[in-house]
Amino acid sequence: MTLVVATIAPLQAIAFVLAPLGATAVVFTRRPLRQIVVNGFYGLALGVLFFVLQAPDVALSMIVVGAIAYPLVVLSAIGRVRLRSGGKPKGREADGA
Amino acid sequence: MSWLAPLLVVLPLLTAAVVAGGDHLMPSFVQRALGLGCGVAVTVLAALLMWRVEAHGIVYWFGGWGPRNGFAIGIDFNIEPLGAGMCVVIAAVVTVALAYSEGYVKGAGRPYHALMLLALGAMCGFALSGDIFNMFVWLELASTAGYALTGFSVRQLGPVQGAINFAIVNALAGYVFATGLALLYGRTGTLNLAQMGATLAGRPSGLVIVAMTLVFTALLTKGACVPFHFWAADAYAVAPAPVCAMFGAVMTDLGLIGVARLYWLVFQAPFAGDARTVGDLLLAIGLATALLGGVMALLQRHLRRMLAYSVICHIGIMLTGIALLGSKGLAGTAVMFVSHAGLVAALFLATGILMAKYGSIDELTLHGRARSERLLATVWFAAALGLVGVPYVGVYLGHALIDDGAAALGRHWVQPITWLAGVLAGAALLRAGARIFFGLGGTRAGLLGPNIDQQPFDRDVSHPLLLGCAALAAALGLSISLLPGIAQRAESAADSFQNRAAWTASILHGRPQPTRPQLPYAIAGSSRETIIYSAAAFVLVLAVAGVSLRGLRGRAQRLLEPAEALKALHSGVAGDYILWLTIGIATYGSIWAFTLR
Amino acid sequence: MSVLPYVSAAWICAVGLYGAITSRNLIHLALCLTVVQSSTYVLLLAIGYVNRGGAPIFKGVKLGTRAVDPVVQSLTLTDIVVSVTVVALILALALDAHKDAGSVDPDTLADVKG
Amino acid sequence: MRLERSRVRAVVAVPAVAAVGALLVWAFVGLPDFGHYRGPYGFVLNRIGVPQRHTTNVVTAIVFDYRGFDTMGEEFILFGSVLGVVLLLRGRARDEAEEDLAKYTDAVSSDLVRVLGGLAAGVSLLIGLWLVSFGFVTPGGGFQGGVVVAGALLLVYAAGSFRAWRKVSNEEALDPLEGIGVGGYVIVGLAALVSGAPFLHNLLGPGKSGTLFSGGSLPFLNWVTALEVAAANVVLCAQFLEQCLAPHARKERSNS
Repeated sequence: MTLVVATIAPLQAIAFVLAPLGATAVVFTRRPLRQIVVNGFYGLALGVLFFVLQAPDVALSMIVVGAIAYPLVVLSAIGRVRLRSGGKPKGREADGA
Repeated sequence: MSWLAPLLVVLPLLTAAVVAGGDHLMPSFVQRALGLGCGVAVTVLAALLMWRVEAHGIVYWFGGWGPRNGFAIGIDFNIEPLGAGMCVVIAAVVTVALAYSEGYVKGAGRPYHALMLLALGAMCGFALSGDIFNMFVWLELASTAGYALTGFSVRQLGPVQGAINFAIVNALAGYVFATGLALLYGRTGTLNLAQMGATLAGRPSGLVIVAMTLVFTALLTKGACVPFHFWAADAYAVAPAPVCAMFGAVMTDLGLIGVARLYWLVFQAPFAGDARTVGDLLLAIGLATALLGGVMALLQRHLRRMLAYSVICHIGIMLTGIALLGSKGLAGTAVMFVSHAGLVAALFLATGILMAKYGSIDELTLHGRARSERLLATVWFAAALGLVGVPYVGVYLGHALIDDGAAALGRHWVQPITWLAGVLAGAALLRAGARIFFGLGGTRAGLLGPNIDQQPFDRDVSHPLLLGCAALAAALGLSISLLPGIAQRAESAADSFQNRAAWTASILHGRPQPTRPQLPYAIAGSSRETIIYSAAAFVLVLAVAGVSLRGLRGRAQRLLEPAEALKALHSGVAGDYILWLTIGIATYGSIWAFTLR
Repeated sequence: MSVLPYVSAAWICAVGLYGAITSRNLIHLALCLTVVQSSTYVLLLAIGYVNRGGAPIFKGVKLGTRAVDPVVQSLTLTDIVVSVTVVALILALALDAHKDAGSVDPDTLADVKG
Repeated sequence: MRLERSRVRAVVAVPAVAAVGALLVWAFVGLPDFGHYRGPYGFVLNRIGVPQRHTTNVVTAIVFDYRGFDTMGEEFILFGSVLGVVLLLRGRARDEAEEDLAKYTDAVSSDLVRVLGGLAAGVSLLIGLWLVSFGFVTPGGGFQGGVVVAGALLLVYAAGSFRAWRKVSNEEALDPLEGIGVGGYVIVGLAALVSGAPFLHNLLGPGKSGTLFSGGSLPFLNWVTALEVAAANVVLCAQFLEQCLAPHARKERSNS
């Protein structure tokens, strides 16, 4: 790989650093409820990244999916799991032990 | 007649849309009839298509977007006898499964039929497609339908767990495929397989090695090869019988045709000088898969898990046929695929009958309880012996062709291993049959572990229909080896399948495929080696079944420890399976990285 | 450095895989799978990017203007749909499992053994 | 024993994942440098897309025309997963949930919230429809617009009217809509086949570039996709929400 410095715009560089950081945060947030919030930010970071990569269509999809589809489905699932576990010790699994 | 090709995919998909969308508008029997009719129609259309391309293959461009100045801008189907033949088998198996469902899962309602049809269309699309991203789309559609079909009709934990492992591992395999595809696209700037091969010809690189590792790993995961096979037994153990029949008979084998098509259209080009290096790793994976499947089958008492491992065993043998990288081996795989599909479907359908009638599919629980089932016993033993490959029965012809391919390559040691693996799986099935239908052996067996039977579902079942479906599938599978002319046709089709130059010319430059001569309708003879191996396999399978029926005694009991360890590896934990997938990618990738450079 | 995009994609893939392997909660696992898949979006779009290229939308722009690769974008769109469907199905299965076993921990659920 | 196993897994995972990462990095070295992609597929389409198809958004031209067959498969993946979720979640607890939900009362009783929510729902519906209709001119299209339309319908729920939501997410209405969505795509393709052209051939002329009438069959495919995506998302969310709400409803009833 030839050394091509500064062919990558600063904005892109920031987005390319933010995305893996976001991914790491999503993975290591073990409590689903917090994870879905973090995942929302990760989706946003990806949306920005796709936008600076000149892919507005994809950015739009990513934001739409990350902001509407994932949170809704996951939140309902978490709600369901919590509710059924109630106050029993099993409840901690809903939050990710 | 090339317009037949899109219909194989589109017809089932449209029917699924109508069946599911019109749920509240039409009575249930109309929906079921539509599904069944669609299955029959696709079978007939696929057979017509296969007949049409017997003389020479054709290329179909969707949307009329043919290549411009030798560059592909659209999506194409490469239609040749092997892919079209696979579509015939897929459609036939799905049709039989749907007919069987009439007597088995009556109350399942519309999503069931619609999902079976989606799987049918997706599998046909995958078998014909000549575009890597299009293959990915069909693979994902087939899997999506599969996840739901596995998990449904489920009233207890086991099934859901099996479906979850199936979904997680296969979804990951899909992403692995997508990563490999992205690498190839970045390197070649095309998604068309033939174009990719043309661009990569003579230019191997680290990227191509890794991309090949990723796409093959993904396909071998869908095909349940070692060490990506773990999900298969969990999933098959829990799906309803007709769904299992579809999975075991055709869906698992999709991975194999994917490997074959990608190898001969794409990766043969950059690794032309190192073909054996690529092939040898696949050969090793194939043999390991076959042996592991055989051994694990012997260690099961749950009939569907046993059958799942028997499927894994034969997938390994078929991968071996492909890995020989010659037309004999590929032809053997194709012929074995056809007979295996019939036999395995019959066995899975038979377990459904046992489940419905006796409320269990556990070998020891059912001990001697099905003594009165003469017909079912006949189907069971015939299909099990067919899977071993007694001379001129069942998978015999496939074995014979693979033997020839191995001999032509000078690898005579491959033959006994493939036969032995088949013997182990067959012995397990014969042992189970002897216990269940004749009441032989004891009701306890230390080797097999505890009962993990599920609770039976209440269903009103129609036995003659179920038995008829199973018998039909078995008869088809048993008779393939005696079908006149099939060996010659499979070989000539395999020959043209592997002719990258001709395909590239006809895909990118519109040249017609070379016309193949008319072949005779004759029953192929087989080599002396094959006849000896086959006869020995027949004797050996009875011996192994007998020994395992009696149980191990004395010093032979030392064999139990490694068997237990092997079983413990199949833990049922999704994380373990993902880890195995990761280790597999790393191992195979590094082996190729060191040997192919 | 021009390697940053690819390193970024590799990292996302690796970290997602690690999370999926070590996950003790199916809901968490499903989101880890989407992280693994998001590495393919980043990879595809990074591959198709062209320096100083515009979006492949030619409204009010002269034809032949330098633009990034549109194919990777359409592939990514399909990929995103696939990932939504997989998450939905795995969560549905996880809910089923929870109904039966009161747990969404794959290690506790591992009841099917070979 | 169990705990130990998961710890072993976490330790073994590190080298395995690292090895896969190393393989990936090795592969990436063979890619063209970032920003120096050489094509040619995408660039060929960039050049011929607008003159041939008269859609100014080349991505949409690819999604619905050059690679329209892939998109058909993608629609069916979505369709299949919704069927699957319905099969899995509905099959089990249908009756129990039905009965409970029928008695579920609206949680939000403030009229202001309802009016605002309704307003927001209307605005997002318009945005969604706008995204769908201009998708082949500017960014957006059937998929993005469809999700936003579904989101708009979900706002009806968020605004507190569960009963109104139940009306919107009525499966007797949604199933046929979904069927028309995916089936319509196939039928547009079959129309070409019947007329003697290849499947999914763009039958209608390319139209005037940059307007709503550009792209021949593209608008049809775009709208059926939007229909399928919107209906699928509503069904999907409805299934999960009902899973979440049914026990709530039961609790509420036993409390009162």
